Amino acid sequence: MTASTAGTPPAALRRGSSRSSLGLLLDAVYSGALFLGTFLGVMALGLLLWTIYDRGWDRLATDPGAFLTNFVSRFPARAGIKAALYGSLWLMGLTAAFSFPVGVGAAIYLEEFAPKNRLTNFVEANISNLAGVPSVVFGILGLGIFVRLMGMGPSLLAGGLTLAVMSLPVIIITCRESLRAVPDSIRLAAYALGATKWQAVRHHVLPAAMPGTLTGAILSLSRAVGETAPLLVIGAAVAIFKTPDDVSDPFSALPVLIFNWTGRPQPAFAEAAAAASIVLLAMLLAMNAVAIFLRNRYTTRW
Amino acid sequence: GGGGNGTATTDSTGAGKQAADLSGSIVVDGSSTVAPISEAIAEEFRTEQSGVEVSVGTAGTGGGFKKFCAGETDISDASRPIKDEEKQACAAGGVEYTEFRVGLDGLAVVTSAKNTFLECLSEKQMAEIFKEGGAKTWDQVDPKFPKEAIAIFAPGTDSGTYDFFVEEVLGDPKKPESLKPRADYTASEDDNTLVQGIKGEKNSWGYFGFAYFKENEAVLKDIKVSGDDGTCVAPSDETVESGEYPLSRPLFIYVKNASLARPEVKEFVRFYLETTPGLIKDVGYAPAPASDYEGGLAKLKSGS
Amino acid sequence: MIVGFLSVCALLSVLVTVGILAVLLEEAVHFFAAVPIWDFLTGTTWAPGGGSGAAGDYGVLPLLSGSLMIAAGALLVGLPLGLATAIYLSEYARPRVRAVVKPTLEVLAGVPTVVVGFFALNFITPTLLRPLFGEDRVFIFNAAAGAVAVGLMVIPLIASISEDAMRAVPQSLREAAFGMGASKRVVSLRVVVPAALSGIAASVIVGLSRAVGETMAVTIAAGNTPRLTTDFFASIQTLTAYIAQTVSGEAAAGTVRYQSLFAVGITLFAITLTMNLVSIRLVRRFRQAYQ
Amino acid sequence: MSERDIEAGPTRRPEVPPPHVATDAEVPTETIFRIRDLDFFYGSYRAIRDVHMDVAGNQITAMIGPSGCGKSTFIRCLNRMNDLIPGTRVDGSIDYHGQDLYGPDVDAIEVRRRIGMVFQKPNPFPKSIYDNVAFGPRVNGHKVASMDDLVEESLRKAALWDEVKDKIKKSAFSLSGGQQQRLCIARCIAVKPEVILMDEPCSALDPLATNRIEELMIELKRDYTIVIVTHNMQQAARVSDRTAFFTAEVSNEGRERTGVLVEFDRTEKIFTAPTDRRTEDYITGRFG
Amino acid sequence: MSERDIEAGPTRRPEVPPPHVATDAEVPTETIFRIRDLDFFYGSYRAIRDVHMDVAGNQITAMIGPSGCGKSTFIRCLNRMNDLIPGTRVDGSIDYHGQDLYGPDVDAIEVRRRIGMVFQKPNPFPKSIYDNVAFGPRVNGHKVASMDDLVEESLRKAALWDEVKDKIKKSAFSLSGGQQQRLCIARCIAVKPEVILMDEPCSALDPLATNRIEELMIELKRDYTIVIVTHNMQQAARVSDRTAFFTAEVSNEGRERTGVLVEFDRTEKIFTAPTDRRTEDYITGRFG
Ligand SMILES: Nc1ncnc2c1ncn2[C@@H]1O[C@H](COP(=O)(O)OP(=O)(O)OP(=O)(O)O)[C@@H](O)[C@H]1O
Ligand SMILES: Nc1ncnc2c1ncn2[C@@H]1O[C@H](COP(=O)(O)OP(=O)(O)OP(=O)(O)O)[C@@H](O)[C@H]1O
Ligand SMILES: [Mg+2]
Ligand SMILES: [Mg+2]
Repeated sequence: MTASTAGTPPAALRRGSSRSSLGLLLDAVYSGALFLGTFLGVMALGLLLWTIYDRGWDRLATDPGAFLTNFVSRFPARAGIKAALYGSLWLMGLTAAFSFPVGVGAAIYLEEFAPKNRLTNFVEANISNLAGVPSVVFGILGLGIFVRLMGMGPSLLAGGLTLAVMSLPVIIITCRESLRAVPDSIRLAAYALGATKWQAVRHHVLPAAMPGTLTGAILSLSRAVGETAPLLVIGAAVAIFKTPDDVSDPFSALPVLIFNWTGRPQPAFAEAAAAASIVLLAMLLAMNAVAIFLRNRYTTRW
Repeated sequence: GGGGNGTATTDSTGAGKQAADLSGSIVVDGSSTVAPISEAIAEEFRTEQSGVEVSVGTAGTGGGFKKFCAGETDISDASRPIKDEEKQACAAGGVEYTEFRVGLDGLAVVTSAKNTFLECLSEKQMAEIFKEGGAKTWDQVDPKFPKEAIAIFAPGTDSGTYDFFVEEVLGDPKKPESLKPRADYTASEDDNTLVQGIKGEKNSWGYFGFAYFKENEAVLKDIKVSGDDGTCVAPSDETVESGEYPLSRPLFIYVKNASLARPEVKEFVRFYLETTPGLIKDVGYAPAPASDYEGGLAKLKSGS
Repeated sequence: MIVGFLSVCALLSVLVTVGILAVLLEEAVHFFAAVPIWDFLTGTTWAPGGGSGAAGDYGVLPLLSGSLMIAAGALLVGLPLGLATAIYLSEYARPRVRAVVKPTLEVLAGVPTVVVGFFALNFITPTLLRPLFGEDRVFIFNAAAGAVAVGLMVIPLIASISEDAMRAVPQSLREAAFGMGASKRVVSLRVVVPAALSGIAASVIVGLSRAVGETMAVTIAAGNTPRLTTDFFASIQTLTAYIAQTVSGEAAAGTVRYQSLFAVGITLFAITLTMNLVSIRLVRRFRQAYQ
Repeated sequence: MSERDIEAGPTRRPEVPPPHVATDAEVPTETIFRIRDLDFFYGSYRAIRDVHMDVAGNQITAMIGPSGCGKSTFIRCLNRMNDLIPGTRVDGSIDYHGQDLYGPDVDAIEVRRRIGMVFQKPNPFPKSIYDNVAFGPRVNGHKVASMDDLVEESLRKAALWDEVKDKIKKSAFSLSGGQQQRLCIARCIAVKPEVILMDEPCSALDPLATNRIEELMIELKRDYTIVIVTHNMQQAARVSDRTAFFTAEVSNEGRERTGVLVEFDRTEKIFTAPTDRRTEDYITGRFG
Repeated sequence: MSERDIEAGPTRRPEVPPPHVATDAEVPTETIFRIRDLDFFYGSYRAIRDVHMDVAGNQITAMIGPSGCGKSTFIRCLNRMNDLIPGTRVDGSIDYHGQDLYGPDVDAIEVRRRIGMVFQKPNPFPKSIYDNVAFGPRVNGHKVASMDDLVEESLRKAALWDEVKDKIKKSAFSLSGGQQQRLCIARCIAVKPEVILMDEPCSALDPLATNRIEELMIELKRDYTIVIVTHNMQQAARVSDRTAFFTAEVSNEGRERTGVLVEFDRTEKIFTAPTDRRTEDYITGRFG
């Protein structure tokens, strides 16, 4: 006797014994397309990395010590990135220190505390909108507000704040989305134990939302660190022969230098720019490594 | 023209004294074209005055003047003379300044190395190419040329090179009888980008800094330029420096008089004027006539 | 107390907007005093006079079309590739693969945009577009190359943010579908993607915003020719490229030419705002909450 | 709270006898919850209606009734858990120790600290077993001599300690269904609330574990007040002092189902001599 | 699959009698699942060990045993649901209709189409009630005359139709716990698999609903094979033809708890004359 009067004799569990061949084809096409899509993206981006490597590696490898510790020079062979490297490291730290807490704070407020009304909707639209404001405009803002109005001058602090403001929208958006994705049952469980809203967020919701938040931080800080235009506008130096001691000092930054070097007539400067790009990417990778490590730690599957 | 020399009085440190004990910081910002010169000077200045910190930014000539006239910078790099609007802004900001000419940037008129027919163009012909509603195909410029579309690559309207070229070839835009420049061409602020464009199109035509041509001679072809007298001149270090080549524009620095009163700034400017002729070729420009530097040094003396 | 701090954070983002609007409007009003707003919005030629103060035509449509072309093209490249990557990483890839690919993509989000621009100019146009569509057809600077370049920059954003959203979908939902004999395709498309829609939409908004706001790469790869066209192989100029060009250029403060950049900035602001309002509406309609 | 017009509203009320509800006079202990005319709305849908009940202290009160009749909804009203569902509304009054639970100056957080809850669906935090239990005492600022001891004690009481003692730092998600349920019980008792609300705390438990939890409840009622929802009639009979029977009243041509309290009395009485016909039907034979 | 060395491994096996497992000879119907030497590992932790069992067609097979003994783990092996948990491993063999379920060319999706499952924790999709039920038939490409009819029929069978017929387009999350559980049952039977695995399908149900589901099971077994996990001994006794008793064996000084199959026989036999002492202990009086 058969197990199922309704259907097929219980034979093959092989692929396709009950699924339509169209469905199987679709499955195959779909997974193939996904793989191909991923592969294409990674390939293109890999190629991009390779062109940088190809152009810049020799320059970097011939005398990495000098390249990293020399200041700029009119002779491409002698030029180094010291001031820009320090400047970028400072900027990275400052930007992260400002934008991450503020961004996460804003996201928590909007998602967990703010009443859901027109005003919040407006603020939400407004934040997504800021994500689309070109970086130059943030530069104009930074120049107007931080450099001039608040009298910071073209200092690291002004640069860091400008980049932080620029990074905020993406951090807020991704953090909000991640908070939203945390199942309500977690909040309920915490409330039922007498937790305040803040405690529930702080102990459970936020940690659960951390992976997405960190992704946002990685993406937006990467962008900030690689950004040229706003720094040029607020007055970052291309040539400076001193590393900053504190946040009120003038500064240079790697992308500014890269931009400047790619604009020079001598091809050797273009190579130096590529070498500086490699350093910049290595720096980013190091920064991201921290965030990625944290992200992996926080990752939970429900 | 200069905004009148300052009234600052001599400082006790003593001008002209080559002491290695100066300190302070000097903020230079402005044209990205001039920045390499300032950068080179700053690089050399360090060996003499290690206590003075110089920073060079590239906010653009316009952006540089905006800061300069707001009193935020000591020296403004400029690839064109200061404009009336900017003079007003400086006056409003209470900033008096002195102008110094520091070099010459030749403009090369070029086409792709693949091009076979372009050798020499007169300024008139170039006006024909670059004016509003100008030639679409090469045969409209010269009947001897083939009937091929002209692909124009030139600096964007917001660059000093463009301004200079337009004024030189089409006439002062403020005068009503001057020709209007065309807008339907490919523009870039980045001369390397223009190089890429011109080298790739065989019927291309464009102009940009001479230094970029020198570095890309293999893929580009320079076009000689004939002025009013009809002689074709090719751009070269010599013809630019001597003034024989008609398309070269002056580069400037503007120094705030109040800053000039500070010994380290004064020393820096003096150093700038004395050293530039020797190293300006390293960064791809030609020195200005010697009289410019001498005049500058004289201004500096009288000012203090 | 904490809530106070948090709300200040949120307030800050509003202040930033106010600040931006303030700095833009301050100069834009002068511009619109000189150029009638109607001419600005409907004019089909953008030919600002040079820095020398010549009068010019300020019709923003060519720039607008340039921006829209780049944004649309970038999304055409970035959205499918980004989403495919996200689904692949979240639902198909082995943990090891994911652990490598995701961070790699994220580093690429930080490649200086100048570099990406030159990549498009020196690689995408000559070795991809020209052989494919013909040397004569494809101008050396072209919107397509710019769009592809920006599309590449958008991939990490869409892929990474969407992937996080998909992974946040409770496993029990996947189990429910698998338990009914659904294939991975069905589970990912019919269960995971709908449940993660809100996050995916956010990633698209971020990506699109980036595409509209991107400057350097476009400036380099797509040329700087303000032109009202639909030809992807022609050189164009975007709103952002114009802003970038002007802000660090020669134009003297106080000239119409200089003020025009703020008018363009406001325009861009208005466009992205509309775009966002619409997309938030859409997302809200389709959002699925899970417990 | 407000005087509501009982006959108002679009619902056609079927002819049913009024619920038999034991009055305070019959209850020897202090009244902890005094519930009057309680209605609860999900949006425009009235999930429960007119509940009138007094929950006595140091007793176990059981709620029984068919699925979907509003037991969970009701029990969640008792610690204002429903506040968190948008678009819901409470009508009528619940006094807790004589104080209006929904009064304007009442802090819902404080309410939930005093009135703990175990949910119907186990919902452990995505953290270690230890952290799940320790969370409550931590956020409530309890001074505990040793958190480890408290965690162990709570897990022991919930009959889970033996099974998890070697993987206390492992994720709570790696527990079986019944283990998660007991974890949630442990988590709740670790904060030592005054009242414990349990929504089907033994649904995923085997008889042995169920027995241990029942013993726990009986032990706890010396110090606490317990309200449980259960589908297990025997369980209600075994552990509870008083039992409330809810059912869903169908009206408006089957379009509206509203939970009502049919009968509330001493458990013994409910199970031996129910006053209401419907209670008797539910209790007796027919359904296993 | 592979010949495993029974005595290998670090676990010291306590001295227990070998499980009493009814042989095929006693079973009248066809064997659907033939399980041999089944071990299951979560990482390095062995959750069940050495299960040997034959599940007969057109019968209801019940699994009982204390919480955490591996019932869910076991039942999830039967349709390869555990494949989805990373780091898990199956040892031994499960044949389904004589075909190795874990064989190299077996498609897990195909397996799950034929062997449906109702999970222990209700897990509705964040969609409407209707879409929850229609999901399976849709994605399985079933040609149905009328989806509406199929949905209604499935919901009726799961004893949910009356309660939800007016809010069929509402979110499944607005259902009560027990309603969600029945929805998951309806969702499963809508795809008409050959075998239905149910992990405590009635845990959140009242006696009435439980009764209806049990009737459903008995009705279904004419066409299908059913395996259920239940904590409710009466339920196992009422509906199942054969019952398997699992328990957790504690070894290595209480450090390792491994699920083992103690006894598997006709339900009547298990409940009246169990062979194993542990079965008897579990079945009899002491616990509820
Ligand atoms: N994902 C997992 N990772 C590690 N261990 C697990 C996992 N899931 C279950 N376990 C463990 O495996 C053992 C058996 O779990 P299982 O869920 O099969 O129990 P069960 O018999 O279904 O119990 P219950 O009746 O409580 O549902 C338990 O000790 C549990 O802690
Ligand atoms: N969030 C909600 N939105 C709308 N209706 C809801 C919601 N939660 C529950 N309901 C409805 O309210 C009624 C009562 O639900 P409740 O969860 O209180 O039932 P219950 O008695 O706990 O049932 P069970 O025994 O199945 O858990 C049900 O008809 C249910 O469909
Ligand atoms: Mg309930
Ligand atoms: Mg289980």
